[in-house]
Amino acid sequence: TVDPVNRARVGDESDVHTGPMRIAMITHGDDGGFWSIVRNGAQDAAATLPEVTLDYQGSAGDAKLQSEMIKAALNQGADALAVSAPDIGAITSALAEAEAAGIPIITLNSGSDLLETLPNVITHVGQSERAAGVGAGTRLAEGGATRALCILHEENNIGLQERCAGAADGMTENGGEVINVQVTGKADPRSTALEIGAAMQAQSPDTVLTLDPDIAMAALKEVTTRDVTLATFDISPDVLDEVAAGSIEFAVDQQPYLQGYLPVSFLELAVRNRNEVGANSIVATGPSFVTQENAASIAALSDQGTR
Amino acid sequence: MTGTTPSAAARPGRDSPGDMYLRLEDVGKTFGSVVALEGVSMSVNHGRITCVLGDNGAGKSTLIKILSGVHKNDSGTMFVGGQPTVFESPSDARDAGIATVFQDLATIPLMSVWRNFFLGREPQTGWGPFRRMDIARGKEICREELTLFGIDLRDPDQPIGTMSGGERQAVAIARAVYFGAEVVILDEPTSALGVKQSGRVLKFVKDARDRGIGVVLITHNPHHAYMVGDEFVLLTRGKMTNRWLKEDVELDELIAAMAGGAELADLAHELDS
Amino acid sequence: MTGTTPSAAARPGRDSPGDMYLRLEDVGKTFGSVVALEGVSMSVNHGRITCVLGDNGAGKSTLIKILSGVHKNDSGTMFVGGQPTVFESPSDARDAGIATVFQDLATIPLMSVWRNFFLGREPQTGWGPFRRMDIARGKEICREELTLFGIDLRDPDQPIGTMSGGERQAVAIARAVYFGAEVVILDEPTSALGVKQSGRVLKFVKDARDRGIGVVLITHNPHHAYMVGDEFVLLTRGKMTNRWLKEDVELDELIAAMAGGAELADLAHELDS
Amino acid sequence: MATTAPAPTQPDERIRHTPLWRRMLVRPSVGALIAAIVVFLFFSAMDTTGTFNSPTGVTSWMSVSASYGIMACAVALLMISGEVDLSSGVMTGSTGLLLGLLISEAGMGFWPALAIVVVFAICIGLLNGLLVTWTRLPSFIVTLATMFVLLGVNSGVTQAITGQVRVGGIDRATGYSAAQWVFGSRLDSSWPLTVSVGWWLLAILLGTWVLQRTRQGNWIYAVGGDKNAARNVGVPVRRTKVSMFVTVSLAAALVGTINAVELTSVSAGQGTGYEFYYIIAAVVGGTLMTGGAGSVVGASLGALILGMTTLGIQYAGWDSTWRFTFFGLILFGAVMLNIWVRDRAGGSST
Amino acid sequence: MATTAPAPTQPDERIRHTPLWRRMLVRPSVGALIAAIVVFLFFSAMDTTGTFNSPTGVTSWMSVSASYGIMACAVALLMISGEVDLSSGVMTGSTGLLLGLLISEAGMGFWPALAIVVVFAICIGLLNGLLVTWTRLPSFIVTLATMFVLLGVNSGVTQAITGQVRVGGIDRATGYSAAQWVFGSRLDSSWPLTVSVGWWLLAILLGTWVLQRTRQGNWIYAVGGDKNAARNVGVPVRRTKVSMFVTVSLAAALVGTINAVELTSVSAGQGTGYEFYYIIAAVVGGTLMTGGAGSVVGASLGALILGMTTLGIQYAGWDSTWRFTFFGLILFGAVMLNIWVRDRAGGSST
Ligand SMILES: Nc1ncnc2c1ncn2[C@@H]1O[C@H](COP(=O)(O)OP(=O)(O)OP(=O)(O)O)[C@@H](O)[C@H]1O
Ligand SMILES: Nc1ncnc2c1ncn2[C@@H]1O[C@H](COP(=O)(O)OP(=O)(O)OP(=O)(O)O)[C@@H](O)[C@H]1O
Ligand SMILES: [Mg+2]
Ligand SMILES: [Mg+2]
Repeated sequence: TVDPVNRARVGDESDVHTGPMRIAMITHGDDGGFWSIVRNGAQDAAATLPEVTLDYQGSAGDAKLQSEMIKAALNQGADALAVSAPDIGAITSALAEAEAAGIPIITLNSGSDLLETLPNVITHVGQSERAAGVGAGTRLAEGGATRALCILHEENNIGLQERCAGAADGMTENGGEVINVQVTGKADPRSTALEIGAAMQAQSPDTVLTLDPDIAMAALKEVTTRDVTLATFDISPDVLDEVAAGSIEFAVDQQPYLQGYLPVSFLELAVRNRNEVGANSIVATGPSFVTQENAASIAALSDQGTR
Repeated sequence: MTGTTPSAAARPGRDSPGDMYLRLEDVGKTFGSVVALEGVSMSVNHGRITCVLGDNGAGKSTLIKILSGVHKNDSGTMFVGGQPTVFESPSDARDAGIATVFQDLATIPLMSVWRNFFLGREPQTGWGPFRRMDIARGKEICREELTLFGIDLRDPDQPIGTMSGGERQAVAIARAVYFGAEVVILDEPTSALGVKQSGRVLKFVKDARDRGIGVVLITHNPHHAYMVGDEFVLLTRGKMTNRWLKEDVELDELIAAMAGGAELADLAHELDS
Repeated sequence: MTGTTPSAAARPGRDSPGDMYLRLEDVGKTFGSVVALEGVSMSVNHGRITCVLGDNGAGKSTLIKILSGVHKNDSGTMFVGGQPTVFESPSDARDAGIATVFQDLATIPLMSVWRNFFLGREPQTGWGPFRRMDIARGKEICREELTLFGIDLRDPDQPIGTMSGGERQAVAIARAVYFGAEVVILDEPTSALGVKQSGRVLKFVKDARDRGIGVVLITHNPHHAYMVGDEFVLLTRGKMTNRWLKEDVELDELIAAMAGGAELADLAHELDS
Repeated sequence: MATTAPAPTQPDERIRHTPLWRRMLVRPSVGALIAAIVVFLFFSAMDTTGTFNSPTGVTSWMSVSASYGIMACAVALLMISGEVDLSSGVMTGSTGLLLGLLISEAGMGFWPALAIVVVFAICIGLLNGLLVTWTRLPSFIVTLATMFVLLGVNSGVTQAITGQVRVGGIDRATGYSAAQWVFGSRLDSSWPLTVSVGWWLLAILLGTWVLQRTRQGNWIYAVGGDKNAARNVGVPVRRTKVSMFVTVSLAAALVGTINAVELTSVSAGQGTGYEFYYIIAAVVGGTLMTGGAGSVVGASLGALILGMTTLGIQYAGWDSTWRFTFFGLILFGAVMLNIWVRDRAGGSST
Repeated sequence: MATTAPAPTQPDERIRHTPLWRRMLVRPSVGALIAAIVVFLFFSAMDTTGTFNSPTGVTSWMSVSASYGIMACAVALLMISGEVDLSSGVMTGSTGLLLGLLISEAGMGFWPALAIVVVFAICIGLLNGLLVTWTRLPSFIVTLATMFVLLGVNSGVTQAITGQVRVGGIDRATGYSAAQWVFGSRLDSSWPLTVSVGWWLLAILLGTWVLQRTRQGNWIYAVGGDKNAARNVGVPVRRTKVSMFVTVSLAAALVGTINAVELTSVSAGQGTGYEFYYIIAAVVGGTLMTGGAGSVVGASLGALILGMTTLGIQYAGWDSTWRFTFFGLILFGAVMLNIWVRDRAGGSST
């Protein structure tokens, strides 16, 4: 357990934290592929650091629950806090408590706006979903795409909406268009594949953009039987194989491992060594594009769950 | 129901001494392809006991379910106090002063005895938002009424589903007698009752008649029927096949009609041998 | 059950002419705080009709539920063919050759008549993976057996829930009589039956006795009881309070005992006045 | 063998004496209470940091329990009347979103917006109830259809109007500070219980009063116990059921409003899937799935168990990948304990 | 007024003649058939590209319907026996994941791995069934607990073993080509029906045979219709129910295997929430939520309606943000139509 008297206080110069420390990482993530890599990153970082305990919790998109989880972590004496904040308003009161406790905060994946509003937020680690979307859209348009389907595999997920909106921006700037298609998603990949096929039949696009590697793999069969380009967000071993084989045009990688690893090591440095990374701006983990050229080189890493 | 109120001025039945309250004319009822009742005409009069007799499956329960608003007749007309009436639901019939003991008793197994007794007509107390059931009074009345029927209640809070078949039937009868205003309909009320309890029920039926209430009694027991009935109606395979006044019929005749004549004699012979 | 088979060598009852098949010794049963049965001893013999009589709530149904494996007795012992036995479930009792007609009939409302008739003992045909119910034969037997009880079935596929109360009861009785091997237990079998059907049932009870089957009959009708019973057992408030052989008792005595003596006389008087 | 008939004197010899504690334990809500205490002690023991049973810890799981609990009270009433409402979870989102849209997009004040939300909730409740009673379809399927429709409407309308999947800025409404006091305040900083716990207590008191003391409560039990029998003795079955559907919708509006005020923003997916937690809470608390039996207190204890478990897993520092497994095991343990207590106390029953 | 008793001669005057088509329409599965036809015609009309009713279109939605359908058959049997299984959806994921892990991590051949999966499915079915029958808890709550446990195990075990939430490489198993032929092949390229449709047909035939012709079927109806009455006449209630739980688990294993073979990879979230679609399919097809009535053919028609709707919305090119709304409306329309057909044909019933 942590001695509450010995807790780090940002701006309190008198005592520097020594001994065991506790870092809480409370995300809105679920148990999906992406968040499992974030988590792997965070755990690996904590493992390399002496006397650091990591408290990782995902709230599966339930903002109220996330808010309570943050408060619970603070109650347990967290010395530093990493949060993802797709819904900033919902966790305001919880973050205010963190402010009051005077502990350093880093946002990851989403919530970069907090950097301006909360003094204790050191930096944001992640990519702007919108920017990544624009990047993907532009790249597709440059490759000759004029009409793309953007496949939403979850309802009401702000990040996915941003990606599609960004892609639409990128495409329309170059004279193309993007149609959003909502599908069943990971609960039934077979049905999802057929739905994508049906949507292609109905909309006749020349490009399909998926937002998840599993969905990309599901769409693959449908895409290859027609003359349509496939690109995706995020990577998995299977997707890397396909990118290397050329059946997937490219994958937008936001390097989730970094989004877990970096906040933990940054926070440890902030607590123990008073380091502040990023100079009040974000630390970008993406977008990085995986194409046929570099796919093979990261395939082995992806198998380990770190890419 | 189409707004009828019982009226003493309703036209009297052709051959009945009391006021005619309920009258059926040429009433029929089918369930899918099953013809359960066809062309039945009868009347229920204040201060008279009408016994409906008939074989199993003859349509007796169907008939009284029409009288009590559970089923709607497909053909023919029902008159209440002289007005053609259609009961939309049992609560319409109840509002017209008709209380019924159904063959399946219509009790809620998981609810306590006293709650079942008062269901739909709970005694209330208090006012405004504090209006509530008068539980103490309810339990007391329930216990008293059941004692009159020879049921010595252990605890009015016992779930009625754990009572014996006869105890349950007694509760249903006590309830109908307590609330019945114009007409009380009893579908085989004594079927599960002991000798003593049956006697009590028959006595109550007579008392009700004497208070001017119309009674419809369904029974398979010719002794019971003959003991209390003023008028007898015989249903056979969904049709009304006979009708007697008490004055015009002997017990033996009644038994023979209920059992289908000759057949029973054979049986009695065989049993005695 | 603990592997007993009916045996003709079971020790005979003290005062009964047939083989003793079932015997209860000092049996009791409580439900939570309710004492339903206490210290009851009786026996059921091959080729004899034992009538269990008693007021409503006396514990008759509880007693036969112990005999048929629905409830387990809390105290005392049950002997089947001389062996102390505990029925774990009704199918144990059935396997010991005991068929029961329950007061609530134990029929499945949504299932057809013939399926209810054979439930648990379906006639089968074919072999291996093609083993199936013999539907045609089942329907035929069902129709025949019911005709014997005076029920003229419209259609063996009719859901039993849409039949009249008496028709349903007849199905339950016909089923027990058809399948009963050693003992048939009937809980108020004639309560919902017409005069004709009641006669038929009583006749069948006698026939079963004559074929050497033991019969337990519960009834509130003293006439019925006296007509067929060989032995009478009276339960009062959960305890066994009296026991007669047919030879030793008159109908009037029986009626008085069932009704609680003097009280009934008053009632008859009141009713006649 | 023959004995003489006993004289019918008091006390009744057909009743065995049962000690008070035994009679208490047979009540399903007492079983739930014991289960809740066991879960509390369990997580207090598991929590290495000692916060689970500290004022802040208690406050946080009480706050989580409160929104389960308010709904569980209403859902228990509906279930006792023999129906379920699968749209109840999504309705907490729909009402919150509507409130947010009226405030941020239509520029309405908080209280007028709330009035519209209440009317909306009553309409949805009536819709569910009337469809169920008119069509005689199972409520499972009718309210599932409503749930799907609302789910689509939530994201469709929100996206069409705001271009996002979220509505914010509820704290900018006129009248927000009063609203904040009514729906979102806290007791004080050392014992920061949210006001939602107060609403929950109110729901428990009201629900218990209605169920145990009023004729409406009698009817709720009756229509759930045997619809036909209730109808045959003149209970207004349709009206009773419809009013329970409306009650659930209103409770959803309350929870939606509390969430909206506390969080100041509402996301379109809020509440999705929560209908099952409400049903679980009610069943853990002894409400029969088939209707006719149950209590509001029991359902609230069920909600408390859910709330404690949700946060307890985190306090215990268990691997959150397995959280559903823990959740399932504790849920099962709680129900088993409840049954076991009842069976022990009730004596033999078969 | 008095007439003479009619002579009891044939034909029975107590039966009114009813035309054959009327008697047909009263059967719930015929109502579902009409609903399915209407949904088919509706989406054929809505589809702008004319593919919905083309061979490829039909193939697509038949293939989607097949996995709903296989499960719906088993779930209908279970529901007729009076129980539900909320773990059935997650079980399709669990069995697929187990198959994948055995193949890719333990290096087993396809068929040995499948054998282990079948044993696993039987165990889970037994667990559900025995817990429900022993504890006499509602199956809703028991299988919900199982569902939560499996949900956690799915992601926990997969992550612990593979470091990911997905298992791939099923096509690298020895014996995969035969497996591909049995579970994942297609008819031919012009009419590319998947073999899963064949499995579905098999499930329908088998289910109907058992339900209508065997004593086991008789018992299934009986235990669902009235458990106590069935027990009292000697039906082995416990055995019948447990075997239905096992049937559902085995069907889930079949669907899990089909998915795994077709897609060659399985992700941990697969099947989550699908239990409700299976129940919906059964209910749309006329199965009673309370048990005792229903048919496998009806449930399959319900599954067909779900499958057609899922893809029909895409073919119609509707704004898919609203897809749940459409889904809810069509679901409701289908059930209403079913009821309406039956009421029309059956004549007055109250
Ligand atoms: N809902 C229904 N659907 C189909 N048939 C029905 C329905 N209700 C009753 N019947 C049939 O109508 C006939 C008359 O039934 P009813 O219950 O009126 O008989 P009953 O005269 O009361 O007989 P019992 O003396 O045995 O109670 C019976 O043959 C029964 O099968
Ligand atoms: N499951 C139970 N729980 C509590 N009490 C019960 C239960 N079953 C029966 N009893 C009580 O036990 C007593 C005996 O019931 P039982 O059904 O054996 O009576 P009975 O002699 O068959 O009466 P009847 O002639 O009315 O059918 C009744 O007072 C009843 O209330
Ligand atoms: Mg009848
Ligand atoms: Mg009895």
